[in-house]
Amino acid sequence: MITNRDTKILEAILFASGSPILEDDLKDKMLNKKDFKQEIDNLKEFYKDRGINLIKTGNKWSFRTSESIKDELTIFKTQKRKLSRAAIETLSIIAYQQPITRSEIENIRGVQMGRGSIDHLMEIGWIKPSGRKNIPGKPALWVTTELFMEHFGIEKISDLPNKDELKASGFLEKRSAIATITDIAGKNDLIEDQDTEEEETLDDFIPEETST
Amino acid sequence: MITNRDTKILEAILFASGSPILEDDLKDKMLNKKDFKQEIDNLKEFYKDRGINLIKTGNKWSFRTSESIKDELTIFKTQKRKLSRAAIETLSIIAYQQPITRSEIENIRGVQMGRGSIDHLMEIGWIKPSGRKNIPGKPALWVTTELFMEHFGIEKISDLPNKDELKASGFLEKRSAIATITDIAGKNDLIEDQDTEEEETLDDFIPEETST
Amino acid sequence: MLDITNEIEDSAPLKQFNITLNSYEGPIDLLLELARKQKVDLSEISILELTEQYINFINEYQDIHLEIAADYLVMAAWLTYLKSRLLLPKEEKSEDHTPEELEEALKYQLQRLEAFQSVSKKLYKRPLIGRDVFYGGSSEGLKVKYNITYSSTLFDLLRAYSSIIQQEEKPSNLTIAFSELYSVDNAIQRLKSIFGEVTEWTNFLNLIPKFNSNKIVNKSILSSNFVASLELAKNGFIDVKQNNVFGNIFVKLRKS
Repeated sequence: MITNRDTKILEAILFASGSPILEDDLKDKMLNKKDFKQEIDNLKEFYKDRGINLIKTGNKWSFRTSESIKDELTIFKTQKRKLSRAAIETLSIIAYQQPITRSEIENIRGVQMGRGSIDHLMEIGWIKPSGRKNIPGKPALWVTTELFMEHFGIEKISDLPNKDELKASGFLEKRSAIATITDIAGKNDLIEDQDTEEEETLDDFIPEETST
Repeated sequence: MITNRDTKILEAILFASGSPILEDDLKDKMLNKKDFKQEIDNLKEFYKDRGINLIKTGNKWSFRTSESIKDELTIFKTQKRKLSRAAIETLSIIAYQQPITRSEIENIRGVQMGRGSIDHLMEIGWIKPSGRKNIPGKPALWVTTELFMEHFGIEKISDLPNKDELKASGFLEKRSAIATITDIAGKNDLIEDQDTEEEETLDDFIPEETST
Repeated sequence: MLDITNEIEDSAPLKQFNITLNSYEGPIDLLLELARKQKVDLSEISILELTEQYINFINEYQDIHLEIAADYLVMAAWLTYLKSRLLLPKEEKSEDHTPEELEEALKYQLQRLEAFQSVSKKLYKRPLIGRDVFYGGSSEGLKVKYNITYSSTLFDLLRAYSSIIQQEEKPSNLTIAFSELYSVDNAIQRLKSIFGEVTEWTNFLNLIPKFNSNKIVNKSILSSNFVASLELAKNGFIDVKQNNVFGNIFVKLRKS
């Protein structure tokens, strides 16, 4: 079957927009605007018995998943969140310098931590305690887990770029580092810029996008 | 036309997810899992010439708008930043030669990596380090990611355009043709006493590992 | 994940002479551009001709811009060497590599870079998510359950760690800004080049470069040239005289 260009345009716009679109806006994008009625009716008919249907609500059109399967089908969507800055810093220090105690981490970061970051990283399953350091107080030593490596897509901890490689890859380049951070900060709010409130980090996360 | 229930389910999930879904997760939702291959192939064929297409990248499936109407969809374009020629060349060298070290990339490009190629590509999520090469210094090896395949609509790395031609011409071998210019520069401080071009210093230019 | 759409920056190829080297990605890239101007298949290219073009290009470029990246000079020197090897009668197997081997190696490097440049363009022309094709869909009408995953990437992790290392080693770099001041070496070279014509006693002030608006730079012009003239006098290259204290200084070429 040869699909008419206007059909394709309507289909794609309705799909890509993700929310209902005004009839006039749809017409606007067509090559032969006078065919709108016929095109949209054809499309509606075409999708009538499929997994997605074309629906008109008010003067807007949209695709939506079919009523006929709604009872059996539950979609699991994932809400993606970024770690707080405190947590990602803590995680990176553990990753590079494991095994390491909490006070050693605090030393490197130059700030005291609440329980938040460590607890939270442990809850996600990216770090775990592994033995105790043989100094007074016998503090717990922290290491990263298999799950951590899985999530970040590395096979071995030694695969992490070392300091020279970070430098050579541009991570330590002052200019680009600043540019990158401000770039991102402007466009996507990736990381909460908060050092405090470790206890509340769970609420700090920014839901990013969702997917199944 | 009566649409099979599994077809509807697949259609609905793929539509509702809005991003690529693992083949296994799709199969999971079906009533007759063994029919997966046939169902998905039918769907792919069904949408082949429409405004939205069903595409496989890596081991994930997704609906996306058809490239044939990209000019009409510029309304959705989310252009955020430019990728430098250095970055795109570096990306394709990594894509075709992976896994590859930074200095091997530099050798092909004949120039030292400026800032902002590797880190930038990594920030977009198109490359990642994977293992280390078993040579002195154990340099990190770089590979492309699933996200790279998703973004470029590539099903398998072996499907990269012109891969066979490159291979046949011997360009995918990692021999260094002439020791990297910068390598040579590093070894002999030529530039400092450049006013006299004595034969002896020029001899130093003879590459150490030229192969033909 | 960042939803980024990218555009290749158009880099201007050879337009006219006053191009900048910044539009090239290194010496091989420049060579490749010069080779393309020969308009023949790369495997047929005359390396000797290419070598000359490259060396000429670099020389002329240097005359205008003075500064030039080391990479380009090293390549120029390498090519000069290659050229001499190609032109000179063959030596008895004293070297590890014959000129033909070197020539072949250079061709290979050029062809390989060209191949990758061309596939990188092809790759980038593919329909790209967010630029040419789009995800979409909506789950309206379906039951949705949410669960949470963390989208922090390896990049985030490395960046976090890098910023920590960077804080630790903050004051390690000192960048010395390029100086506009005139050096004695420059002044000597410059004076040498113009003294051919100075056969009569000439006021020193007429021989130095034009002053500009910056006082400190002007002082450096004056003092560097003064020291240079003393140096040249000491070497017997010129004569210097001053008729009275704080008076004008006159110089001329010493007749040999």
